Amino acid sequence: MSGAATAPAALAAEGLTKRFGGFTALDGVSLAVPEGSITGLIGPNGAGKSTFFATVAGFLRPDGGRVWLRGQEVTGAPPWRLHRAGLARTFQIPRLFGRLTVAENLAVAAPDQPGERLPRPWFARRRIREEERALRARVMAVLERLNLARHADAPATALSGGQKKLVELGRALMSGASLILLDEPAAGVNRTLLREIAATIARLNREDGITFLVIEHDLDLVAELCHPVHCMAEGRVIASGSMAEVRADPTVAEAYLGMALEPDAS
Amino acid sequence: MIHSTIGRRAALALGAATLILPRPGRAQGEAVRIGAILSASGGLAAFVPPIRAGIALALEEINAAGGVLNGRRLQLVEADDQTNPQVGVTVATRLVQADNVAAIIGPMASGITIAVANAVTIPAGVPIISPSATAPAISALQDNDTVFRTAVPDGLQGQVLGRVTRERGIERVAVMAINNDYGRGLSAAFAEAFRGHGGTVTATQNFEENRPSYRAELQTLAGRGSPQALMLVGYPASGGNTILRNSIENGFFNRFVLTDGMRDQSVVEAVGARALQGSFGTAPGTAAAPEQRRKYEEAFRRANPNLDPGAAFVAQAYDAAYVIALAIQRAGAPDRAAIRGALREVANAPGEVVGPGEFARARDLLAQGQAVNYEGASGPIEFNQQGDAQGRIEVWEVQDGRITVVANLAE
Amino acid sequence: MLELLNFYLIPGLVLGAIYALAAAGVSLVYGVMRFANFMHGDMMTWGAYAALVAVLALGISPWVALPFAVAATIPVAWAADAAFFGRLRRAAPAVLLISSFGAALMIRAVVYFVFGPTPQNYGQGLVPPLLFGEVRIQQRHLFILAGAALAALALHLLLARTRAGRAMRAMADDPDLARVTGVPVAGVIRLTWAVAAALAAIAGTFLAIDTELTPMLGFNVLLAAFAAAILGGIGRPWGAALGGLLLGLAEELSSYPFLAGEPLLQPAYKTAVAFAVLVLVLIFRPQGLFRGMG
Amino acid sequence: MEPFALYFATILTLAGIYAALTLGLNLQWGLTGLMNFGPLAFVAVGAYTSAILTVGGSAQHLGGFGWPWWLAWPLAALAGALLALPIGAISLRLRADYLAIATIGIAEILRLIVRNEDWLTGGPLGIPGIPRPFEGLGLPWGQFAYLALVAAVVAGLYAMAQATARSPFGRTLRAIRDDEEAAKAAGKNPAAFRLQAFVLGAACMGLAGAMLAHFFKFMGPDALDPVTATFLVWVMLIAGGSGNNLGAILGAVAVWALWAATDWLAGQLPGELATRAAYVRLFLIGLALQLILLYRPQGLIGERPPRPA
Repeated sequence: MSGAATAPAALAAEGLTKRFGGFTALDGVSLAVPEGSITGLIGPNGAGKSTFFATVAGFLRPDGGRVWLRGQEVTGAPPWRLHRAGLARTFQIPRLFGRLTVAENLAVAAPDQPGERLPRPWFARRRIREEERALRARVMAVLERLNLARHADAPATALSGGQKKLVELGRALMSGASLILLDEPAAGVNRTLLREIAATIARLNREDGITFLVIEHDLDLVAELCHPVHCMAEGRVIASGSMAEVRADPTVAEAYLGMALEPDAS
Repeated sequence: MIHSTIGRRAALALGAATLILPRPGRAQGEAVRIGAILSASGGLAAFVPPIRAGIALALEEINAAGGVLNGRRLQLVEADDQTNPQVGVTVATRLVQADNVAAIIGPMASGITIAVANAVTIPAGVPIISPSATAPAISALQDNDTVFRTAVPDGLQGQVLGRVTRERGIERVAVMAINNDYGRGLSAAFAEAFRGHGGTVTATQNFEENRPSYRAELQTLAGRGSPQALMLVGYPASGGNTILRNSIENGFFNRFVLTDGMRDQSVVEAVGARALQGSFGTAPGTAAAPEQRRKYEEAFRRANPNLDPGAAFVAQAYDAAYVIALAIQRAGAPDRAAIRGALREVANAPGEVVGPGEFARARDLLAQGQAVNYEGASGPIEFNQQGDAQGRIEVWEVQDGRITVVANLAE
Repeated sequence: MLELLNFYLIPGLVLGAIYALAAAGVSLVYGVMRFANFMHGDMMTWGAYAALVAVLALGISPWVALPFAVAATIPVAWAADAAFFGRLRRAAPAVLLISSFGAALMIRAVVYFVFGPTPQNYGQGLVPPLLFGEVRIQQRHLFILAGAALAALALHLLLARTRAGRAMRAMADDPDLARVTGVPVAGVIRLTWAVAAALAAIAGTFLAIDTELTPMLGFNVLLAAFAAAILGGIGRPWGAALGGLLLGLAEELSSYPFLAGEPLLQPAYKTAVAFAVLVLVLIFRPQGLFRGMG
Repeated sequence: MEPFALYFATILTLAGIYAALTLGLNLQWGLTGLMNFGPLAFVAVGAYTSAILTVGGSAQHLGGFGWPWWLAWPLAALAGALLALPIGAISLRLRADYLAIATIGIAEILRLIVRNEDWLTGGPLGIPGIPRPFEGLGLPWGQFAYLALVAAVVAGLYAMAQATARSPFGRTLRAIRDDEEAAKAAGKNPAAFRLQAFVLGAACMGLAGAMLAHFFKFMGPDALDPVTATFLVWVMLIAGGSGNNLGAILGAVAVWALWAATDWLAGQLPGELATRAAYVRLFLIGLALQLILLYRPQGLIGERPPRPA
């Protein structure tokens, strides 16, 4: 995959295949996420986008194909290994830790916490308290950026749907990930918050150099944020390129046919 | 007195409050408390109703005769050990430390007796008399002379059963024993005696309680060494009846050598008189002189028309209550150490023989400074050095649908 | 070989048939209501004692008393659901499991209180086995096998052929979907309890006919029933029944002297067979052996 | 006065031993969501380990090492942990209720082993003569000293459990309990964390088993009763408030006091009624559990609402 001159892609998949019983959810998917990009992943419902996320991020074991993270092969690695290697993801429907506060939700995602290793919590309590203070500062900084600081000590269940999306993003940021997979960041989010989320993604990409792979149905948002864009249907990548190119592709239109051409009219 | 008792109960329920309440004074004439630890629930529960009735009968007779020590009544404080040694220790602690009993009847099971003795009653110096703990291991307890039993140890029963079985012309038996201290101990004693008299144990199986079927075990036993009879150690409730039914229905065995655990009329009713015709067994206990036994049985039937005075360990429990009462009388106070010291004096020869229902006479004899020798419903009750009753073993048969005692043997 | 048939296979089948009935009930409740019902064993006990009351009061045989057992057990299940499980429907399965354990203790306490701890029986006495050549089988064992087969057939017809049965299966497949597609949830749950209670009462009475009545009768076989239900893939009554048969056979055969006259496993460890099978299945095939067959 | 003080010492000692059990179960269930329905197994392993290491020689079972209790108890905890390791490694991926059934199965198998392997455990006869620490002090003080020892152990376990629950480790456990997939997305390996919590809880139970055996001075298969060694522990934790270590201790003390009080009240009833009382008590315990689940599912003290680290 890695050419001699160009830097390796942040994420690359080749021939990725995943079957559930008799159903083939991913049918040899090959695509690359260039380093530093915000890459879009579109396609009708059931195209296999979320399965692709889950398989790439180690939540599902692929039945075939390979995955590289910055030129390193990581096929079949468990999620926590990929997390340490700088890959984080969010879920289509936000999954928060319901009985933890917003701040704790973020704190959990910090990698390599010495206080997570027994028996240190019993003996090195002062050290851990200091580490926790530092962690709290980092958590608050991330919450500030996401405009959630005032909710830091609220239970996670008290937030709105859009805010939960932001907490998931915050969790990904806490991991220090340089590549974040976002699963429908705009779904079910109101107009104002949507602008805010889009702006945040763009800023994180610009200022912090974080690479994004974004599944999104809001094609206007994709057009605004993402380059390149891949379109999947029935477990395959059917088109790649700029949003304009992908939109112009007749196979894409065909794939979306019968799907009432996506709710980009909202 | 009632007030003081209620005060104590409330205090106990309130927890630590008791620590600051003054202990009520012991008025003259206050009841003397006797503890009983019975397995009212759990594996041995089926034995308990007649045993409790036996103890109650003894205490009623004694109280009706004017009680002990110048008119003090005996009051029974009962506890349920749930056939679990831990619970046994807990309730024994309660009896000894909260209810302040003078002596304890029970526990029933050997394992629980050992646990209770070691953890509670030996350190506290409380005398306990078990009517039914038959494991030989109890004799070996370092008990500071606090542990007694009116039950006859399994060693003796096993010896007698081994000899009797051989005398009845049986040369080869298969052994099936319940997998607990009782089953293991008694079957081992039997096997030793049986072999000693020239018999052969063809095979031995320990069985688990409450299985739906024992056919596989029985088939294994029946198939090896062509045994003439099945020696079964168990309880009716915990698989004994099922084993008999399985054996008879499938023709594995038609003759059974049984022990005290199965000496229960309910066995005959469950399995049928005809099928058990010719089967026999042993049991400790009714080695009593006939007139003592008769007095006890009549009194028991009057008080409990629906219960069997001959059921396992009932007479032993009755006798335990009697010797405790006599020892209290002899000791002159419900003092634990003094009771311990007096137990042998009232139970063993020499002395004027007294029996069931004769508490008033015994008390008068003691008042006159005479020695008494209690000969009870279960036997002469002579405690040896280890506190074991030197009992006799009865041999019983099923005759015309009734359990009938055919012989009374010593050693 | 005849020994194997007479004393291992036939008892194994009978035990397996009883396990199968018990496991089918456990599995059904699990499928529809999604929790491990620890009350099931004590419902078996309850049914067996209800049959005893009918036997003693009316002087009938325990086979004839089966309808009484069923009729007496269904209200208990309904009452427990109305008082406890129904109010915990949204709680975690663990909470329901604990609640069902509490209900089990309550039923057992009532049985102990009323009937005492002493074992009882239906007073059938001893019946010599029927002989078919060298094959010997107890009449009651034939009845139990036939009765279990009939009960299984009735369960199959109910689930496969009736609207109510299809609604139960729909609930088992996807409770949320069933709810939104207008399955009468409350009615299905009541029916499920009724069927489970009937299966429990029949299994309990059969077990008591083959052995004796004790207040621990049902609880003693509950874990085996769970093992069978999981073996068959929990939530699928047919798999559970098959699992029960297999488990009964495995338990009895485990002590067959396959190896030079020595039992394969000491009979003392026979009860462990069910648990060991259970643990192994949970570890290696938690979806059950018969996926896709149910 | 003295007998009552002694009786309370006994009740408190047992409550303390149960508190060690509920603390262990709280680590597994309250903090991690692991439904261990076989505390019995770990109690048994701890009890027998300590018993075998401390008793004198006997032909009936393994023994004769004559170790002091303070050497044997840590090994009892270790034995509980070692038993938990394979069980946890293979069965922690199961759903909560499957794990419950699997752990019951394992506990039952262990009970059969204890009953049948005489060379190791003495079989049905059990192991008598287990020394109780401080017994040499005589009756009132020896028993108070043992109570103090148990209380010290429970205090230590409580401090450990609190430190665990409040640390980042505990936070991650709670996160895994709330949503396993999300925990994976946050970079955690749920199986590794669960296994540690399971093993830690099992070690507490092993230690509780040792304290129990030395208190009763006896260990036998009949003492391993699922109702008292497993079910009662669950009732205590749920009544006290799972997820809260203080609640776990409070539940143990309150339920045990109630248990002892009902036993004592039953003993005051005349003859036949006393037997029945045992069943009434069984009924009431079942009912009390239902009422707690229905009306106070969080227990006496529930899990604290989240608070800043």
